[in-house]
Amino acid sequence: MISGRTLAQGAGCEDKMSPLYINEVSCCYLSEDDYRALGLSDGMNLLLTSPHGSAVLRAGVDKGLPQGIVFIPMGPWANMLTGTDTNGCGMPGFKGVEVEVTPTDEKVLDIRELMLRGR
Amino acid sequence: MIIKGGIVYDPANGIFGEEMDICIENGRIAEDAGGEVIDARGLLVMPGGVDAHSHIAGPKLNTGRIMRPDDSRMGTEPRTRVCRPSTGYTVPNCYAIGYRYARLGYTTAFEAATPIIEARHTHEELEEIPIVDKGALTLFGSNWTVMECVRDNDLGRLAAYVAWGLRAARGYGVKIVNPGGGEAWGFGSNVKSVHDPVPHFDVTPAQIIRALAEVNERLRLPHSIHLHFNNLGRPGNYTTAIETLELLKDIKPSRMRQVVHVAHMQFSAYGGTGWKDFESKASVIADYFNQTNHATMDLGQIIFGPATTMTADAPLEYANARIGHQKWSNHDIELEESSGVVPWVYMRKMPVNAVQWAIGLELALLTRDPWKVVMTTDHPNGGPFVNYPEIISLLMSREKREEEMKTLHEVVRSRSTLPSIERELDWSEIVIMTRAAPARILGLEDKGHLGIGADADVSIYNIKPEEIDPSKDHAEVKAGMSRAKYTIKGGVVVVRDGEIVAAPQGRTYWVDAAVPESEMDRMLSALKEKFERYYSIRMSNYMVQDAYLSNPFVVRAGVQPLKEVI
Amino acid sequence: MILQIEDVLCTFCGCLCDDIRVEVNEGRIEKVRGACRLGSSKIMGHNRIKSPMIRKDGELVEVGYEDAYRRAAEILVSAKHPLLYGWASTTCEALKKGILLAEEIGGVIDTTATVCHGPSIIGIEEKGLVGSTLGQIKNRADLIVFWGCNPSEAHPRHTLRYSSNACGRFVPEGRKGRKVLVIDVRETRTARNADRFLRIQPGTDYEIISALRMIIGGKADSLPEDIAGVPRKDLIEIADMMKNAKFGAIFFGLGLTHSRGRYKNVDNALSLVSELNSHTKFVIMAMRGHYNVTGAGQVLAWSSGYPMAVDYARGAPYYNPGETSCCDLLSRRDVDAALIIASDPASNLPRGCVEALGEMPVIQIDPFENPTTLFADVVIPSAIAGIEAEGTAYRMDGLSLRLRKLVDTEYPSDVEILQAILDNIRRLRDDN
Amino acid sequence: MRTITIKLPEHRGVPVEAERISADVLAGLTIKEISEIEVWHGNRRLPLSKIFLISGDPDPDKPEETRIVLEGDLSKVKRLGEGMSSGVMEIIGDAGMHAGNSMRGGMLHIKGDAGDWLGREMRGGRIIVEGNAGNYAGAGYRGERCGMRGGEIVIKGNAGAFLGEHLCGGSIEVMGDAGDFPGCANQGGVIRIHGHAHLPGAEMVKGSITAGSAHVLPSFACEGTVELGGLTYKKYIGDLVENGKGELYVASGQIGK
Repeated sequence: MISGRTLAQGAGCEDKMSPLYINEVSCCYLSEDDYRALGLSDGMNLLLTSPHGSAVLRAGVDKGLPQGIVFIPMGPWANMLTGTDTNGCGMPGFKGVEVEVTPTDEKVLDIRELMLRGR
Repeated sequence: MIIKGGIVYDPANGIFGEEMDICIENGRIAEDAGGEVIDARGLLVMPGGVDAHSHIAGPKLNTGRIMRPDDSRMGTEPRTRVCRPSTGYTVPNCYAIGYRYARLGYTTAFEAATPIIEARHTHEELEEIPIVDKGALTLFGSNWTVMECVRDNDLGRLAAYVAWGLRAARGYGVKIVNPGGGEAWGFGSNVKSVHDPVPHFDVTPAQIIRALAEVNERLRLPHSIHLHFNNLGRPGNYTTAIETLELLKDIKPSRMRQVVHVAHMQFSAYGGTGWKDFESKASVIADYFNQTNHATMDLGQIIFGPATTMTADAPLEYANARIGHQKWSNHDIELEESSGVVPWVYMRKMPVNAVQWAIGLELALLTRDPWKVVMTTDHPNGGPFVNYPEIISLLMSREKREEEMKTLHEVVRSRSTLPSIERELDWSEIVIMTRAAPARILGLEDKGHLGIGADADVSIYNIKPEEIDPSKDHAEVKAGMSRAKYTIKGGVVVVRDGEIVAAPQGRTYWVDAAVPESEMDRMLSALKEKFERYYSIRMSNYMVQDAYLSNPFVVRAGVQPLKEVI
Repeated sequence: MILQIEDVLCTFCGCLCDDIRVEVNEGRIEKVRGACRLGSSKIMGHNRIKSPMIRKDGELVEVGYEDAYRRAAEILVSAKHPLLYGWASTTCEALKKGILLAEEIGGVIDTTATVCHGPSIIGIEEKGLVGSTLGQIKNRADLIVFWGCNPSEAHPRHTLRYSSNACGRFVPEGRKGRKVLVIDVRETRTARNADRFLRIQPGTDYEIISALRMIIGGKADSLPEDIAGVPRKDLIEIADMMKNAKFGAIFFGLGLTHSRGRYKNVDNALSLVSELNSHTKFVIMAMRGHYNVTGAGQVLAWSSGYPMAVDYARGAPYYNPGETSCCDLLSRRDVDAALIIASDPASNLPRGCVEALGEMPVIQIDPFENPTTLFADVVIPSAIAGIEAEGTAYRMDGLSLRLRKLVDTEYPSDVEILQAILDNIRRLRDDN
Repeated sequence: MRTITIKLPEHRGVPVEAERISADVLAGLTIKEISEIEVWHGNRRLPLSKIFLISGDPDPDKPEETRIVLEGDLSKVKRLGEGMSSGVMEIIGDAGMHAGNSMRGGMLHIKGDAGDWLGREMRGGRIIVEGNAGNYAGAGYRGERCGMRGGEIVIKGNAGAFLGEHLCGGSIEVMGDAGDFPGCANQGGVIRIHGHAHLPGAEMVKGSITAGSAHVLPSFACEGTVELGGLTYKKYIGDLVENGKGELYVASGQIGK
């Protein structure tokens, strides 16, 4: 999994409780091949699990991605999967996190549910 | 406030070590005064120190800090009731700069190089330097507009641009660094002599220097042009130095001062054809200064140990980085300059470093008139300014110089004239080189002396000039000069017994030079196009706003001379 | 009355574009011209936090400013090791107050740089930075390299104003006069507009850069045929592009800093550029994200000697990212209170850090509600810097610019809020 | 040998900085004097006895005859044994960051895990860690060109990233794996890693690194195989990006790509 900036994430990032931002950052993108191989179609969700956590995201296609890589716009959903280890230099590994991807019927949580999960 | 019974050195007013009282009223030296009495019986009293060439603020300082956390961790002092925390040795934080100058008895320090477009940053840092009065010189030597005016031989437009540039940068004077070289570095090359044309601009460094010198006088600026020579730091460069100075011999100064001030002369007094046969040509340079009267210099003395070199001479820094296998920062500044920062260590056993060390001292000792010489280390290029007491003790004691030379590489004896120099400076000469001369060279009329009406900037040291022989007691000289007994800045005691007791905000000097409106309009219409086409920021966002000078001191100058000062 | 304001600064990304036109009608911004989607969205504005709030029995309750300041001061005074975090989307003047606050309370101050280009700064500590202002690149560069960055989405006007599509003195024809090379894991929008795209595997940047340094240094023969999945001949071709440029510029993004290798990737890239200068002219620049993250580093550097992650607990600044940086301090529970200003760590930090915020008192200063608000115990709404308050910001290349105030507001500025908290702290101390 | 025992009851949250806990400082002090030594807890200064339980032999002693035994979970106690020049310090439990920082002599024995920056800028002495060590063991400070210059570090478990960065001398042995970039910018030290190493010796110019297996940089040149202690190693010279003459020996496993 790699995370990064996108236009919509940026445009919404001063208004983080807005649907524009939430929709963008709760979505994950796969290569066309991976998307097809997982049997995904519009409106389907994926459960992503990393050694550090898990989250349900909407699935989409990014034609620029090679196989085997999931891209998530940076934000709370991507960070559910990111570990806190910084290799001693302050920076957690936002890119290059190994994740397991499973199609799921579970819903994408709303931002409050997600943030306060387990509290 | 009255300072009682000190042994006062005020060479600008013909006072060479007389016991007398100094009165201070409303921040100035006065005929008489009441209030606090400072007991200075038998102690050395002089005007506050003035540093005419130091790198204390601006982008390259911060570049140095950011690339050198290893330096920032040296010299750390926690905050106190008066002081904010200090860090760093060669690249101290802003607070440390102010406190350390004050502890040395210095009350004024000028930043030697700032590009106009980044002057806002320089002022942000100057604002954070406590206590001392300050100002910043503005870089013009590789500026497109300057070079185009020179190419067109349009000194009217150039004068308007310089006046506008000083206003835009809230700058104090015209600094020229490796003229033309900064532009050539834009495509990775350099200019090799004063007559080597600048690529794409059809002008030579010689033409740039002469034109800026003429304009400097046309604008009657308080300071002369302030020049960092081409080929600085390279073996054999003393010929470039003399060739450049010869260019300026016939220019008439518009004020009672030099026509050109040479920055850190030590770095341009080199003989030899390479590093192997590198040798001092300080005696040739000093002879030149002895025979002419149009130039002054500051030393750029090196200090053994760590330094951080930082200069608008970017090709030089590239060479330094390669020679020293050091980390290297470079910063090209659109349309105006280029610059670089490289950490350095001067080593006693390195032949070149040993000779460099001797050159600075030779220049100070062989130049007969101390009014032509300012003591500097080109902080932090030759080493940090906190080492000024070390240099003072070296200049005052042949014995100390001999002791030091024993610890250096032996070439110091064969490739410099230092071993044969017997001269030992006296207190008056030291006061001239550290106070009176730099103030006069910068055109700071109220500084560097203790005449009635002068700024009440006074330093008092735990040194009894009538009891001490600096030639023998050089250790006491160094110790005493390192921690002022009192530093008084603008009538406020800021240092007592070497400790900071108050940290008022100093003033920032800048020069507002008037030019005829028609010339200004003509210049601006051409300049607007530069902003539209080439600059990456808008003209209306370019100038330093008033908000960045909380305590400004405007010096008026200009084509129609307006005499004074607000 | 309608007021046209020219040359307004955009306070979104590190481009800090200063040519925006804004139309103000009766104290409200009505139109924004010349900005990108990100910039206009920010300048046009949206839902604000209405009033200061303090959390009582789990719920945020509206209070007056004075009550919020006092509560914030109490939290900070009683903390043994408070964290003051954010600072990238506010003015330098606010950070100056923040540093004074950190000094007085013995706190640790960190900026969002540590989870952004912090590794770039650590790389610079190793090698220095061979750079320039953006105008230098606009006027001269005939090769632009985007490495691990995607300006089309993160810095939308970068290419037009400063890099690939800009016209300059020695590149009057703009895009036609330049080659554009993109190196990335994804074929981004930026990559699709490039002359050459080199796709690399995640976490292999370091090896690719080492290989390029080998080729530039004339040691291509010692390289294997395949370097981390990229054929050697492709890298030779790219090294030739670099060496044959008259003026090359590498812009790099989080693709280097967020990946395996962290600051070593940047460190190696800095060496590559340094060495390219033996052949031609080359510079490198980090694509800084927030509009004033560069300024935050600058102010901290001249105040403390260090550009981020500065701990004042013992009175003198101490710096060590990995130890005194936000992510580590939170995940290890090394701090016991947090003041969050102009940032949203709840969204931007790993889950393990966010949980820590839930365990300690948190003060938030921000114009807008965001997920961090869910964890805040004191919320203090502020004026928007660069729109409702003036001040200084530094562009990604280190140029500083003055932000204008475009409209009046009832909200206090970050500077005023921090001063008020500081005053309350001094009062609390005097009382004891 | 005199033994001073310092026990840490449970400590969580804000770390303690206790650089004064070393034989050089404590030798010759009475237990009462030791109890009054100040340590930092965040932004507060506290006497040692506020945090620790101190007991031991009350006779004054020389540092080289002093043994300090620390017990408890000291993972939140930083800078233990900083600058120590002699004596023995045993930590029965985990140690926090910067243990053995700038150590010049003596012996530091950590019976649990060590935090980041173990033996930073060490010049002499010996450190043994029974468990794992964090990042930057034997490294230098930020921006500094020299890390550890002398002495010996033995890590019986795994080491974190940037092991021995800017190593200028001394030796480091890791029984397990090392994190990313062990021995980067090595200028003359010796590192032995029994397990796996990822990109060892980046920008090294001198010294040697041995690894059980490694992902080797493309800028290292293979010079064939050598026998060392009965094992066959591939020998590399590098890092060629720096015209380095460092030696890298890799026993087996995944080598390069």
